[in-house]
Amino acid sequence: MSQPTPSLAVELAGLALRNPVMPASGTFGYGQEFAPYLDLEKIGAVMTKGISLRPKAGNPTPRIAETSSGMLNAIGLQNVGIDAFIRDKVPYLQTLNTPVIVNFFGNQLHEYIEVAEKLSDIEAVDAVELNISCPNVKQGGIVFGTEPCAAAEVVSGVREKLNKPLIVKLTPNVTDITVMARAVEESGADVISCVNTLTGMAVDIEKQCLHLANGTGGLSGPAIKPVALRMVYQVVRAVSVPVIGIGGIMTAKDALEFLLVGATAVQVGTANLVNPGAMSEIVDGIEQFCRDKGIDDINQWIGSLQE
Amino acid sequence: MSQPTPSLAVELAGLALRNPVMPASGTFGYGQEFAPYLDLEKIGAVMTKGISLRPKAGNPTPRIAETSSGMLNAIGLQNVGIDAFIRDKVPYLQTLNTPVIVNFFGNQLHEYIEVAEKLSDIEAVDAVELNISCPNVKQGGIVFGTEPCAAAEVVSGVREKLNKPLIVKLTPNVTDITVMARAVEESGADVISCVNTLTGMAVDIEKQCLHLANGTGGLSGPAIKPVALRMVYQVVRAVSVPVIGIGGIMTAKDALEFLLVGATAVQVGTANLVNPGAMSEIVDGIEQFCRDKGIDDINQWIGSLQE
Amino acid sequence: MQNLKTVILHNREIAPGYYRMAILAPGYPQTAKAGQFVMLRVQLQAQPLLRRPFGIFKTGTLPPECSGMPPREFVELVYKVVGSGTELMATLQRGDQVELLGPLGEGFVATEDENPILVGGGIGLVPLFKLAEDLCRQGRKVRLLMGGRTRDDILGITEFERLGVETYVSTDDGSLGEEGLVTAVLERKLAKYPGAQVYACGPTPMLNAVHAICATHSTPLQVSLEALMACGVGACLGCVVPGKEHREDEPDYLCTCRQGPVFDAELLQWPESGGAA
Amino acid sequence: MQNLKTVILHNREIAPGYYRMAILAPGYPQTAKAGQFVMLRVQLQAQPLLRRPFGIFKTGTLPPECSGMPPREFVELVYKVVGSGTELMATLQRGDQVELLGPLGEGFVATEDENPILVGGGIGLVPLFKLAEDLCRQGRKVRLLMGGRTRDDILGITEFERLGVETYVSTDDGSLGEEGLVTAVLERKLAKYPGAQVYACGPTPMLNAVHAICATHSTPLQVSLEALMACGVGACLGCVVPGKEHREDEPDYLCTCRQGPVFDAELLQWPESGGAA
Ligand SMILES: Cc1cc2nc3c(=O)[nH]c(=O)nc-3n(C[C@H](O)[C@H](O)[C@H](O)COP(=O)(O)OP(=O)(O)OC[C@H]3O[C@@H](n4cnc5c(N)ncnc54)[C@H](O)[C@@H]3O)c2cc1C
Ligand SMILES: Cc1cc2nc3c(=O)[nH]c(=O)nc-3n(C[C@H](O)[C@H](O)[C@H](O)COP(=O)(O)OP(=O)(O)OC[C@H]3O[C@@H](n4cnc5c(N)ncnc54)[C@H](O)[C@@H]3O)c2cc1C
Ligand SMILES: Cc1cc2nc3c(=O)[nH]c(=O)nc-3n(C[C@H](O)[C@H](O)[C@H](O)COP(=O)(O)O)c2cc1C
Ligand SMILES: Cc1cc2nc3c(=O)[nH]c(=O)nc-3n(C[C@H](O)[C@H](O)[C@H](O)COP(=O)(O)O)c2cc1C
Ligand code: FES
Ligand code: FES
Repeated sequence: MSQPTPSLAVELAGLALRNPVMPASGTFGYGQEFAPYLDLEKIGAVMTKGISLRPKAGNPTPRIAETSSGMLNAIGLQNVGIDAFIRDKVPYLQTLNTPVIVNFFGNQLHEYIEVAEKLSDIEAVDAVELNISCPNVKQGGIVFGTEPCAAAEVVSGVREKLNKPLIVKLTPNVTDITVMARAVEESGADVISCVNTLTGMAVDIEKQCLHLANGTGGLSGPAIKPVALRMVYQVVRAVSVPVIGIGGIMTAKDALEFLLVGATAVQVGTANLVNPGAMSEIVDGIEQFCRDKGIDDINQWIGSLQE
Repeated sequence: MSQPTPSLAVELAGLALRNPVMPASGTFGYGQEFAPYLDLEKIGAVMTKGISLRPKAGNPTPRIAETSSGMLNAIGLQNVGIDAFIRDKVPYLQTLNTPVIVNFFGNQLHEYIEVAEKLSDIEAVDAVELNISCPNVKQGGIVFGTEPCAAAEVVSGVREKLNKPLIVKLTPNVTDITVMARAVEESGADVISCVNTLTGMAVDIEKQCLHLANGTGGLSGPAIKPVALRMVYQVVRAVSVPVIGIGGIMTAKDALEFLLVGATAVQVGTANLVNPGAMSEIVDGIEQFCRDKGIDDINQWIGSLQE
Repeated sequence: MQNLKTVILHNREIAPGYYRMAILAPGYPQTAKAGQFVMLRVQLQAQPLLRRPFGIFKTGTLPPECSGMPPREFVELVYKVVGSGTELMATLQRGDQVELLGPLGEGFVATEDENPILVGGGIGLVPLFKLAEDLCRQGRKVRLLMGGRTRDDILGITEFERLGVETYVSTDDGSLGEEGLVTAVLERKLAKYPGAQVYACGPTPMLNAVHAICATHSTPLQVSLEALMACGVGACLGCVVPGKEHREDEPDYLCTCRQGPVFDAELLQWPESGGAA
Repeated sequence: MQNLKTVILHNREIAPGYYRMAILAPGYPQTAKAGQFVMLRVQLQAQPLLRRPFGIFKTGTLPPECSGMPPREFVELVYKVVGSGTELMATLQRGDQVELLGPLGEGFVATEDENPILVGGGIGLVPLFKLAEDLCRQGRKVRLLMGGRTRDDILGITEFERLGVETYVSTDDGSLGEEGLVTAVLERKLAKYPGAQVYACGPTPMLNAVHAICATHSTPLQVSLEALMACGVGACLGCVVPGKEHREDEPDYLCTCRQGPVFDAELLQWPESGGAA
């Protein structure tokens, strides 16, 4: 009764992954932080914290609050900036035998483009993920990711300067995510990842104030899974590029749900914070599920939802 | 040390409520269902299931699914229709010494208006709540509540025919809820209630299908509280009409959070399904909190957030 | 019909994966009817959010724990572990707190028939016990057809027999009683007692088959249905089932939690007529 | 630094609202350093979602439970019930499962000073115990200034004294020791031992006051900070504190979980210089 090991390999716009499980940006540091808990060569890819042109201080503290089956974060995209990233973090990343994806963002179009240019030059970077859920400073703070034209402009600007697969990450805080998905696909996204966090708030009735110094924060974790799953389902059906599912994935079962509705890969965020070994358990769980169901290639499962 | 009973009375556009706690539509039947578990004269108002012009079958089953700290429902607005409502449900409602609010909806403008006219004639109805989170049949199924112009048209149409306070209930599935809030305020809403459910989905990896027969459903319960709280906070600051906070309120503490950010009243939804006595416990809890903090009028607490 | 914050009296595994739980429930012995159910809030925290519905297996009264205290009225449930809620239930112990809403819904209606036939599959045997008790007390000759996949699914056979019920067991794998479906036995019994009142509870395919047989024999049938429930009190409309006359434009949905869970089969749509019970 | 799925050895209330919990933790006696902490996953279900950070109180080894088994290494925590997570912890019993991540962070650095002064307020006494153990073992003369609102907040005084630590108690209400703030005692001690190494852990206002005194006396200070933490391993940046040189455009945030929780006071911004520790 010995069964062959099921193949979990998937492909994202030419990028071959040993399995569809990777971290979500901002919940995995720059990778090295997790090396004591997790074999970085067991996961499909490594994903970095979001990088910007200049170092960014982020928001004042408190930056996190727990909610029912979720958490709010208002880290504010604190990061070392692209130059320090190249100097201090890339040397470690290039030793890994796992694809490295760098998440990045800007507040203005030219910032996005400059970072993209710098990332193009780094061989150790296998793909990039563009976070368009940031306020557009030029357009008075509206979020790039909620405006199809602004999003398209950023995506095509970056696409032009970039020599690697481009993943564009969508925010769920929109009326119709398929509009955004089509806009970024048309302007050059090779892969779409969704979703980022839902904007939320927590208040403290004892201190009569908002929990987070920043006021609002991004909601992540199991609480958002139904919304994320719905959006991934919609986006998969709206575009023809591969989609990475994100939102509340804690277990192999959760990951299998996103794959079932058609995501080619998944990102694990909050779960890494709760359990640094989460992704390893998820990979094992997916493999076990495939064995139990007689699935010998995960691609048979992807998008196999009966409707 | 005997303290005077704190006053919990609030006012919503001329409608006096003995306290700020009322059910959310669709989780309280037509009121009578809860009479065995709850003194209907203990809560601020009674709110009915959404009524439409004609009887509505709703969606096929399964209609509900549990999620982490939440539930999805795809009841599909099943209801007896306005005529049966007037015939079968109003006689009971008019015996109550508690304000009655009727929630209603339509798929076309004229349906909304016809129901509003019929509701105007019923003395036992103290206010109405307009649910604009429904697909607009005429405009090819876009949701009234996500399009400021469509929403404004419905609201002003209804306002014209109505001789009672008009509450307009907003959907959270929009990019910027303040745009919708201003649109409905300008077109005649006396009160804004927010939020309705977030659109979500659940899948079953064993049966390889969607959990709900309808595919998508509305997410409610503690999971959505951070999003709801954020939107209520935003709407309170964007309009000058009173706001009713809704979303994930299970306990007095939750209700106090919404009041703190500026809601004049709250609606309790999913909690009623879990515990039919929930609203009674919430009223008691708010009263106890006021005693403990030396608040003698709940209006002192409303909107008293320190920023 | 009340919401009790109460405690567990005992909770133990009676067959692999099946548990029996007694909950302190003042008033239940007087009010609970055969076929009614309860909504159990398994723990007072957020997860799982919704209550779970369970048929009433038995009610009764225990002697007081200390002299001077009142006797303890209780309700008993029998449940199968299938998911997160029942898994959690299986970990509960004497003295643990739960919230109990009930008794809810409409139960079985004991008709005048002298030779009632009860048909139960797996966990569907649970609500038939109280019904058998009532019928036996009224001096009827009760036949119970018990079905299951394997012998582990045949619950409480001795208890039924102690009531004086004549039991007929069928299992899919033949590990207890006849090999095959409970419906084969039903055909034989109906041939012997034409027009007998049938009461059934079990998985949907079994109920469909039972209904088909009863319809052929023009014999009256009451069925107890399962549905996903959120509230249990008719408020959410999550648990509806299409009634006989149901059509899209003239909806005739019945609430399993309020108008059921036990229905006269005549009121429902059955597979042959286009819907599904 | 490991993630252990392990079990509780004991958990009991030691003062009103304060508990002491021992967890089976192979390796901790060898590796855990004074001032380090653990992230505890209180239950393996979804609520609460995040782990909770707790300072390491003690580590040790118990004799094997049955002969032939290895001895049992453990870590001990002392915690105060303040919210949902600690409430749940208080209900746990011997044998219950938890997940333990640690030992984490940078602990105290024992300096050469012969007359170290430890200052602890309330639950801030916890990480000082292991430090006192180390310092006593190295033959130092340790003075511990213990502060709290009331006598119930003065934890483990006999255990500290058994190590040979000289203790000085101050309570706000005078219910134990001196009435007043622990800082009054600190002033006196520093007058007597100028330049002594101070180690402090406690609420932020206390740390601010301790820092102000130490700065005036130009005496070295190590402080253990608290922060809201999500991951405990430097990944989320939720727990940062502004470093001495921190400015908006030239951020110098320090991670409490990785670069702390114990910091040399010199590395931090303190109220007088515009920030807050
Ligand atoms: C009126 C009524 C009486 C019932 N009586 C009994 C009884 O006496 N003993 C018993 O063991 N079970 C009974 N059930 C079924 C019981 O309610 C479910 O098994 C239970 O709710 C599952 O909870 P869970 O959290 O363990 O499973 P979940 O994790 O919620 O689900 C596991 C599986 O069980 C199914 N399920 C979940 N809830 C229900 C439900 N309400 N009805 C049917 N299937 C469901 C799901 O679709 C899923 O396939 C009854 C149901 C109803 C409606
Ligand atoms: C490095 C470190 C070591 C600690 N050591 C101990 C210890 O030895 N003993 C002990 O009792 N406590 C210790 N704490 C504090 C402990 O982590 C919190 O009391 C606990 O997380 C509260 O969890 P809760 O779910 O009960 O409270 P919650 O419901 O989460 O919150 C209740 C209150 O506690 C505050 N709080 C929550 N989390 C933290 C946190 N991480 N740090 C500070 N305040 C918090 C909240 O702001 C709120 O006011 C330590 C914290 C840190 C960062
Ligand atoms: C602490 C924290 C920091 C995050 N930082 C980033 C970031 O820098 N860039 C980004 O694109 N997303 C960021 N996210 C969003 C996650 O990548 C992910 O989209 C989101 O958390 C939903 O997934 P989850 O529910 O699995 O956590 C962050 C999330 C968390 C919790
Ligand atoms: C079962 C169910 C049915 C609902 N039906 C309606 C409805 O008919 N009309 C409406 O405006 N909202 C309806 N809602 C939305 C609720 O009124 C409320 O806005 C939402 O559930 C969020 O609140 P909660 O988290 O407290 O449940 C329904 C919600 C549930 C759970
Ligand atoms: S379960 Fe809510 S109506 Fe039946
Ligand atoms: S707690 Fe996550 S970085 Fe410190």
